[in-house]
Amino acid sequence: MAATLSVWLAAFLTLGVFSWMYKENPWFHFAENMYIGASLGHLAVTGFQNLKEIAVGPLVNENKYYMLIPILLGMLLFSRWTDKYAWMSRASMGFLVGTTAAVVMMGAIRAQLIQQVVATMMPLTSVNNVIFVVLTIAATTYFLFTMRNKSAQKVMDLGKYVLMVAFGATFGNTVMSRISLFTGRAQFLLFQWLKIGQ
Amino acid sequence: MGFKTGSGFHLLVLIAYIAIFVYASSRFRRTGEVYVRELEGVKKIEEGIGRAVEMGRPVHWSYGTGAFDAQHMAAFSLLSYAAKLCAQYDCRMILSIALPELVPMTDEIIRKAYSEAGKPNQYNPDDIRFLGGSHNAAMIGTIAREKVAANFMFGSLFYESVLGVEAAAMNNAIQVAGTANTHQLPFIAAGCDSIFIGAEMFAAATQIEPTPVRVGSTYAEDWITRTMVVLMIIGSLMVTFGSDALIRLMKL
Amino acid sequence: MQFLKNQLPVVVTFVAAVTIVLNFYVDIPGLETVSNELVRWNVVLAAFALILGIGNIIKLHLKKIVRHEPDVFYSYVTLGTLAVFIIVGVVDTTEGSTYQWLWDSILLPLESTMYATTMFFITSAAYRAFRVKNAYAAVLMVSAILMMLRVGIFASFMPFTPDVAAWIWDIPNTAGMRAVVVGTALSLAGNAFRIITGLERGHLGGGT
Amino acid sequence: MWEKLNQIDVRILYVIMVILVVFPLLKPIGLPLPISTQTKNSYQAIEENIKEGDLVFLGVDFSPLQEAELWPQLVAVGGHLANKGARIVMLHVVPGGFRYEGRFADVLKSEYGLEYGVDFLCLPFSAGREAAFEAIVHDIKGLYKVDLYGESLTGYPLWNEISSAKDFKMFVEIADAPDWWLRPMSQVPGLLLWNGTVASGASTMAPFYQSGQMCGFIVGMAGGAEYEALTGKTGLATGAMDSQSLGHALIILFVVVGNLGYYMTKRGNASVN
Repeated sequence: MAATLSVWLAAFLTLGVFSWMYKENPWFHFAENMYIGASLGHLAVTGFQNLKEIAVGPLVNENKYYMLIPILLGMLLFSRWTDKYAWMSRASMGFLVGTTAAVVMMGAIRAQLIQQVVATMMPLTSVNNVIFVVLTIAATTYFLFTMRNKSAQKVMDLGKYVLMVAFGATFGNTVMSRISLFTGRAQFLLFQWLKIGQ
Repeated sequence: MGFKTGSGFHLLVLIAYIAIFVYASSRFRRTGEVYVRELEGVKKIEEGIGRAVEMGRPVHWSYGTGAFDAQHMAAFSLLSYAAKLCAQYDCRMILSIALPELVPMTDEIIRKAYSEAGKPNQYNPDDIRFLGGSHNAAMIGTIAREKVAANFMFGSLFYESVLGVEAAAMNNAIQVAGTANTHQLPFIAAGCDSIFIGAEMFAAATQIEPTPVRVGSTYAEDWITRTMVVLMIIGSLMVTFGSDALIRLMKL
Repeated sequence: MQFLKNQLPVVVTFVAAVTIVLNFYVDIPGLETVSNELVRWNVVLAAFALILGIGNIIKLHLKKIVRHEPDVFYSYVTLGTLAVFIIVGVVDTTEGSTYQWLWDSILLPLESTMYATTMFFITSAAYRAFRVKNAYAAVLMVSAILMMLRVGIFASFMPFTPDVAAWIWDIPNTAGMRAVVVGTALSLAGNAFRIITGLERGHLGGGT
Repeated sequence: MWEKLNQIDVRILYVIMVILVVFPLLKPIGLPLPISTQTKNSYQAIEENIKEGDLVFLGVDFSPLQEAELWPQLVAVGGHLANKGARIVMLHVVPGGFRYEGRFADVLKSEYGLEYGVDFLCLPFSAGREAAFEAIVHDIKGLYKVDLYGESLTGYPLWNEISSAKDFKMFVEIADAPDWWLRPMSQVPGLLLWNGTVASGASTMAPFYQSGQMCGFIVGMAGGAEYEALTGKTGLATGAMDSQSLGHALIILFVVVGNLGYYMTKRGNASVN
């Protein structure tokens, strides 16, 4: 019984979301608000479990008292619910932003800059390699903002064309995954809900 | 105690960045002259808010659903620009937010924009909507119900880019979007009136409000990118003639 | 008092970030554990920020209920579902069978269907947005169509399409995408640098 | 006449699209499916590098959003690893991943007869994405205390044999454009990186495969269907490929129709004024 109720509720919500394609309507609005509640509920539960494992757990079981610091910093974030004391959350935001910035800065220079530039240093022995290096250089110059001279302008234009080819290719390549998403839902409605053809 | 391998050149890049940054920002403080290539997206944001005011309809803003990273920092500077315009022209801005970390920061920016425009009491926290995983459903629901006249999407965008663009296109709203996520650039390139591709989002902040800090960073980023282009050329030529000395140097 | 409000956040950002950056470059005994601990604290704070965000939503919908606003029914739906998920999630943990029933009947269909709507939006984008207004749009369209022609049905009677698509994918596409990655890498690093040194504090209420 | 072509109500296009995509699901046509060299190379990367008893990470980082494309990939690639006798440690940093990690654990027990705690392990959710992977690289034992089911990890022989991420041969990550996974994991010397992603995430990860940082890289439902064909077990992905062919044909038609309508009306207006 619970299984069929689950499939019917899932089908009701699935069709509710698809109904937006015709027009924004109460059925979609209901599915949307249930989605807001469900997704925030799941985030809260996983958030609590995470806190238990890596903050409260070590503090209580392995009495790592320094875990009090991140817990206190975390609680200070709740000061934002008030207007007068909102400033008290700034230290916690500073920590959150500082650690993220450090991890991103190190990763960006290593994996996204140095390793990518080194990978572009190819032997110009084959036509494809020559084309690849030329196109990468042209497209990279598109991201120069303070260059004034005219010849650079032409290279930047070529760069923009390269980017457009890349964006078009990604669009064409993404169509497949978007269709497969819909086929996934269609398979659910046809085979699990309406039980056709199986 | 020792130097970790593979981080030598990495440190060189950081030091070079800091050096050029200090030089360029102090030069700007002295001379005040700066050139940043015209980014038409900035004017389009103002045009979008102007249209929304004329039609008496709200404007919609989203950061996308991607994890918190530096793209959101660039989005913050564009948001404070757009929020100031909205505050000045009394245009309502509705924000859809998927990430919890962005709520306090967005709250701070909008609060500041309204107080700088001299209207602190018009700041309405209810329009800053934290939606978590349901961001996309709530976003297209809001765009359709509120009939937004302009739609702005900046940050780490995922599949919500095509949703936002097509949903707002039904209101034929003015749309400007920007992200560094390569997989979403095609959808905003095809559907938006104007876009910021990756680094352009960061350069836009310098064009909007050139402060010594921003001018310093844009020039530092530019000069190091030019060096990297030159290195690509030299490196390829050297490898063609059999020497990978430069590659080994960069992996030091 | 002034220190607590404006200077302390910047100091906290700087100290936390420099510890992690230093650990990347230099091997100092003990620094590795401190740096790892800070990275783990980031995860703890993210969980707290989560609860803050949920608080905002609850406040928003409670206000609607108290003020008897027109579509208050939807607020009951949101708060009701939120309560059910949290109570079952805490009592039964995410591995419990009741929670997995909630997941299969509510969250899974909503998330996957929402993503599936992209097929419709891509269809209208192909018809409406892909119009050749200028040379760039023409290149965008031709490149997209050449990629779409590699799929089974076309590959069977036009055998060259997979190779053309593979070439476009390996050479111009990878070159263009790599340029975006390289072009953005420095903006990401530069932005992070400005935050760490406190030069950029827009999010903390300071100016830049 | 051309104005009508230029102003078609998109909802008509939606109806045509649904009919053509759903039809083959009920009556498969069986259109041909070429296997790309990229998927072949990725298959070889596991076939040659993984021997009996090798430790392999299996990142199950997708949510219902990507289930249609990535679940078939997980089943095909995970099964291949199990057949090669690898010892698999599954983990996830995306909240939705726990469902699929649990479901695939049942598949490993039922279809491949692997013993939990000896042949494979399931680690729980950890937030922070890039920060979580940094923690795995530097101090995996510190980050994980309990497994997916809440049991203490020290009770399992497989967990006690592991001291750090360096003991692992390969990290297979099934996720949507996980550059946040690649940046930290590329620090572990000798760890082979293998990624299965959705078609829309392919362009983000393509540069990292082209530069050799990743030894394997399969993309979208097509990649899943091709990998199924290589392992000889046809599944969900193969069934839906006909819908793909018809869907693509229709989208190309709409691009042409959209441009035809736009171009003719513009020329029409140009000749009028």
